[in-house]
Amino acid sequence: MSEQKKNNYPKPKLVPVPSTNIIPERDVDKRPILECRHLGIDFGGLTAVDDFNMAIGRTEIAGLIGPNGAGKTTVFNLLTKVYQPTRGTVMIDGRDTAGKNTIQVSHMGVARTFQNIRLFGNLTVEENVKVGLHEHTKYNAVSGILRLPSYWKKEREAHEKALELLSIFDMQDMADYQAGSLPYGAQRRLEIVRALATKPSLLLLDEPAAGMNPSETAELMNNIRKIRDTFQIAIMLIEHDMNLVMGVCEGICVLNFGKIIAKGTPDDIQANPAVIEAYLGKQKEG
Amino acid sequence: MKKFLALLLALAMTLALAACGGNDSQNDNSAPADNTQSDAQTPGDDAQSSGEAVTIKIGGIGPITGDLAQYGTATQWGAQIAVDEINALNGPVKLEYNFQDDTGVSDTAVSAYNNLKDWGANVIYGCTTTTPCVTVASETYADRYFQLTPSASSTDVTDGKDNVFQMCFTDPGQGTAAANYLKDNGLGTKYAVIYNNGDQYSSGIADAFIAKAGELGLEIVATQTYPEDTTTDYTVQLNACKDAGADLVFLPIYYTPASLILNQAKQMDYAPTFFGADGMDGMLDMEGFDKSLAEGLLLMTPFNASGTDDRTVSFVEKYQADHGILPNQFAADGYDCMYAIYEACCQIEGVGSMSNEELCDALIAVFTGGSFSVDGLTGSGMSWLTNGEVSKDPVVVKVENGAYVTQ
Amino acid sequence: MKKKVNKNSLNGFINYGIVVAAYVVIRAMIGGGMVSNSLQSLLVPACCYVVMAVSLNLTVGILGELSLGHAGFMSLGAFSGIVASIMLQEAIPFIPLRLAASMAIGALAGALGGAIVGVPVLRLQGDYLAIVTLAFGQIIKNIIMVLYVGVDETGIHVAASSDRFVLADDGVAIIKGPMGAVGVTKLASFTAGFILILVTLLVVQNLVSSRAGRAIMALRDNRIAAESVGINVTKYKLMAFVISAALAGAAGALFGLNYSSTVASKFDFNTSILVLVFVVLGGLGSIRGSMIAAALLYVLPELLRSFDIAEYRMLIYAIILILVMLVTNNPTMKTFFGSLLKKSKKKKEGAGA
Amino acid sequence: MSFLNNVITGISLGSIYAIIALGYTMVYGIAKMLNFAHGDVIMVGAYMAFFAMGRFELPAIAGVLLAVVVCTALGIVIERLAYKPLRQAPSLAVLITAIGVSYFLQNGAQILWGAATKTFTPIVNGTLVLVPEQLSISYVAILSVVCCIVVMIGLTLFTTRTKMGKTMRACSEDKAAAQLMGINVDATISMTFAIGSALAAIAGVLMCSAYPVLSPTTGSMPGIRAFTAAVFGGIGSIPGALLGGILLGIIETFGKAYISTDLSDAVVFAVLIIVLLVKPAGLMGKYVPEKV
Repeated sequence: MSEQKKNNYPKPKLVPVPSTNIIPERDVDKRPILECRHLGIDFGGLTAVDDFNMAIGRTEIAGLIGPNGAGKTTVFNLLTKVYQPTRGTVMIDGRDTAGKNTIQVSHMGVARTFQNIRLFGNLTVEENVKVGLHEHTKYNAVSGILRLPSYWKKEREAHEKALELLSIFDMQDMADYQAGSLPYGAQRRLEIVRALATKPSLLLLDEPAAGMNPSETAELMNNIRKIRDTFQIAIMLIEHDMNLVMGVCEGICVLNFGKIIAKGTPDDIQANPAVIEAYLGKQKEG
Repeated sequence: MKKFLALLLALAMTLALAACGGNDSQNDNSAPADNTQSDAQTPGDDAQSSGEAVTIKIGGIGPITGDLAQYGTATQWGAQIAVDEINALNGPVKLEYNFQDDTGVSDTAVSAYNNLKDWGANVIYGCTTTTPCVTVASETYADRYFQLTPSASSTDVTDGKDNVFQMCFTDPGQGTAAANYLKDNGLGTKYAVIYNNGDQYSSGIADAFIAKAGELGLEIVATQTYPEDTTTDYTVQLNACKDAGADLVFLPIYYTPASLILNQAKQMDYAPTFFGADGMDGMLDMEGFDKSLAEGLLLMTPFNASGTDDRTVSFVEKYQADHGILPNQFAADGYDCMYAIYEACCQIEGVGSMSNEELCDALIAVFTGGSFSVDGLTGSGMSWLTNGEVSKDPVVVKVENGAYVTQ
Repeated sequence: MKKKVNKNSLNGFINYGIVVAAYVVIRAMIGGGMVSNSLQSLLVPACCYVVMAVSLNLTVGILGELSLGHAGFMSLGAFSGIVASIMLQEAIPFIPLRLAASMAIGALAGALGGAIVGVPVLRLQGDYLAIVTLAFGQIIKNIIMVLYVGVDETGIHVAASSDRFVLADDGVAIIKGPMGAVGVTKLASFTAGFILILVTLLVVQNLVSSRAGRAIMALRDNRIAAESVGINVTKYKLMAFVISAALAGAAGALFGLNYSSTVASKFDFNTSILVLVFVVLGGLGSIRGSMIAAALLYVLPELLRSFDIAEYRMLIYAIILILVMLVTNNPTMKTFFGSLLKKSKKKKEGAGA
Repeated sequence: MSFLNNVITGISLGSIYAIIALGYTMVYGIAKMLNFAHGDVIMVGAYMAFFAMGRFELPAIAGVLLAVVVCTALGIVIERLAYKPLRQAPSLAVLITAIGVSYFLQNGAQILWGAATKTFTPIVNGTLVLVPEQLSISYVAILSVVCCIVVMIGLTLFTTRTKMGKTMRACSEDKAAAQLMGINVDATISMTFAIGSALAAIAGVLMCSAYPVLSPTTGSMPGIRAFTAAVFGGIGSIPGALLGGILLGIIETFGKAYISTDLSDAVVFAVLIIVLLVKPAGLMGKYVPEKV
């Protein structure tokens, strides 16, 4: 597989890479789950993201931070192919995603949550999770309509799996509630469960702690770690809550005006003058 | 959601109850809404016992709302005048008249028909338009009701149904008559046809005309169609006729689209002779119509509202007094229908004690008996063939100085 | 704040129960001679419209795409069903079976139409999609209007104009262009309508509570999120469209076989709108609502006949339509009528006690 | 020559579609609702002009004025009674209400004014002969094309230059934000309906001058065609409505002339579908992807 892939690469031309990619030591023997090279997108004349390079290890929790409008969500949209990149490549588990769409990328193992929550509001909590399980509880529509044995078997599996996943956030009791009527925090958690149901190898969380109080945030931090440990997956998150980012992330990438201005461990980032300037500068403007 | 359904249910139930009540009051001499006995119902049995006039219930069907409402209301109102006149005669038979809306659509027409059955109708008058009439005719055939339509002219209406009769010419009959008339009178050299191919009436006449013209050796240089009567632009069709050099354009269509065609022909300086069928009647009475557009127009119509005979004059006066507009051929056909039914019923012995089925057979026997003929507004000495077709002389009129002149 | 939804299959069983109960009651009433002719003649078309409404609800309520051409599928079903019923006259002499086969062929024709219109659906959204469905309905109507279909010993003949339409002497013309289908043997019955409703309920309800149905509803609620969890938008949109169209086709076949003649212009924009009105009044996504609204509203104009208001009939219908929309959708009026309803309920309870 | 004739016919027909579509697109663009009753407001406008000019023999300008005044009032009343209470309701509820209003106007008109078709007196008569016997163009067609262009320019200037127009655009972009900026959204939408209905009156007079028949259902089919034209051009786009209308007229005419008069409807709608497949937001509409 990997050999075949190698043959497809054009003859290497060596170019300078502006930043070094860092991943946790424990993952270094394995192929990174995500690798972005020179990723960039223009909207009309405006360059929203440019020369974005990043690698994430297979079990890493990575953070993407930056002032408002820095292009963080755009990066997520590029990774999940909501937008097709203008330049650069995104490799998921060593496989190029060029020409793929959101659905295919999802099948490759990328799942995400959204900054402005996007649940299936009219469905129940359990159904939301079951939609996430779509690719993993397969039976065809005819057996669904005719209620053939495969329907009952797979539906039971899906039901059990959904409750199991919901129990991560202790939400199994809410299974029959309408998703749109849940309180805000529960909706955010449900979105994470739904994403996990797709059995991702990379989970992208867009401001998971937005609107949560400190105790909820602390719980979320534990849960993020728990998810990584249980499922052995990589997590990348966008967050404004610095306590959460510094507390949970192993590698952090700082974005400003669509470009990476710093990369490193939480300690590196906190000491980085460029980062401080970007944040303070923003505060001045605001 | 639940509240809405509750409301709707309540509304429907109120209406249903009220509906039953309405039926009762209209229909006090028969069991309310009792379908099982409707066949055994006899016309005016209460009258029978007291030795007075027999009442025949006539159930009319036609579009009185929607696109075709103008035709339906004409047949409704025309018949109403006749009913009033007949009842004022104090003859042996009186008519009770109920007209139901079919919006020009088959399934609604069937509902209307069944509603009339519930009302206790003895004879069905209608439908105004062909499409619903074909459907209703097969219902009346199965149920054995006598049906007389004022204006549904397709042969499909009467085809294979001995109980259905027409007051108007059949479509093929008109098409053939038109071709014959043109040939006999040497009108035109190159012919064109513009017709509505989405309409049974129009394409029925056009097909027969084209076939007959072929037989007679009339040269048809252009055949143009349009899909529905709501079409507003006919310039392309007219251009095609003009480019083909047609000097006589046959328009087997209703008067509303025809008025547009005349208008647009004038705008493009195209002035052939226009020749229309009976659906064209009514054009001159359209409010605001510029009669000069129709100057020289020939059309086949059985009815001339500017006729001077007493009956026509009195009919036109009454119609205008009631509705403010001149009656057209549809209204006149409706009027004649009532008289045809009345006169046929008068000839039947013991009409008051007959079931609908017996009445139907008796009426068929009278209509096809050979000696029965009716004088009406749309013809004198009208009689019927066994296939339900009317036999009366086609009259061709020409518009001169804004009025019909019989040719 | 939190709303618990009772999404178990009980809901679906209640719907079956309503249909069966309605059927039994109406049958009993007919047996007892309590149903007028006009109401009886409405039973089959009402069944057809119930199926139309439930199937349109699959597109509009469950998939969440506005369709203004649902009557087009009904038309396809009606005419192919009629043709099939005549072609199968000798092969299947048993009438119920022939009717079922004709309806199945109507459903197939509808499904085919659904697939054809479904392809543009994949690229378009909202009102642009609505106009494509409208356009499709018009195209179907226009094409059937000029179509001539007949059978003779050499097989089936199809032509686009009367002069090219030649049949052998023993041939039967089935569809004659603008005249539509004339001389159709009426095969439809109330029982067939009842069974079709049950089948429709089975298909739609089971679909909704299965994997595919969840995917369809997920698309409606949030397309982007559905894509992000790997739901194949194309496949499920198409699936919903095709199933909806197939059911409409079956309903069309039943409708066509209920009258001795049928014309293409019957299945026009107004019919599509009529069905849409049923769906919206019954509540988007509510299958029971669609059923009840379709049955009641189809009968309503006919009930209005009984009053001596012939020319006001459609005007009253329009006013009822507007008022119902206002009452069910305007917050102030909703609470007002809600309280009225409650009051009357209390009164009734009081009276009962 | 027949080609040129067809072009002229197409443009004349298209200009009528266009002027109706302009009103349609105006209301859609701002109120974001498909006003299916628009065609019936046109019908009412035409009846008003008919009564003024035909029955009371007032000059054409008085007829047009009466039509505009009555339709504007009617538009405001309809909006106030039927649409305003549904401002927060789902768009389909409003759509059904609009259909109810459409039925109401049609049947109301029939009861008030009768079902019989009336012949409209055109506000201008005659044709301009370009090539004698072969090529001519009616003054009504010229007038409606001119009206379309004037209305289009007027509406464009109104929405871009005036304060009222800018508030309308603000409401169309984001009602909630406009409200926060102190714009009276309700009043703005009412105003939009008033303008849309006034345009409908003008469209009614022009349409019935070009095709002088008038019945209670006169407005419904052109209403659907105009809706098609508006979508064709990109709904909400003012120049798009003009372009869409004219193109629709030309396609319809060419379809009739060169393909088949039988299938003209099918041709028009097939072209529409193809255009939408290539340009999913219509010819001049902007495709706005949903923000993630």
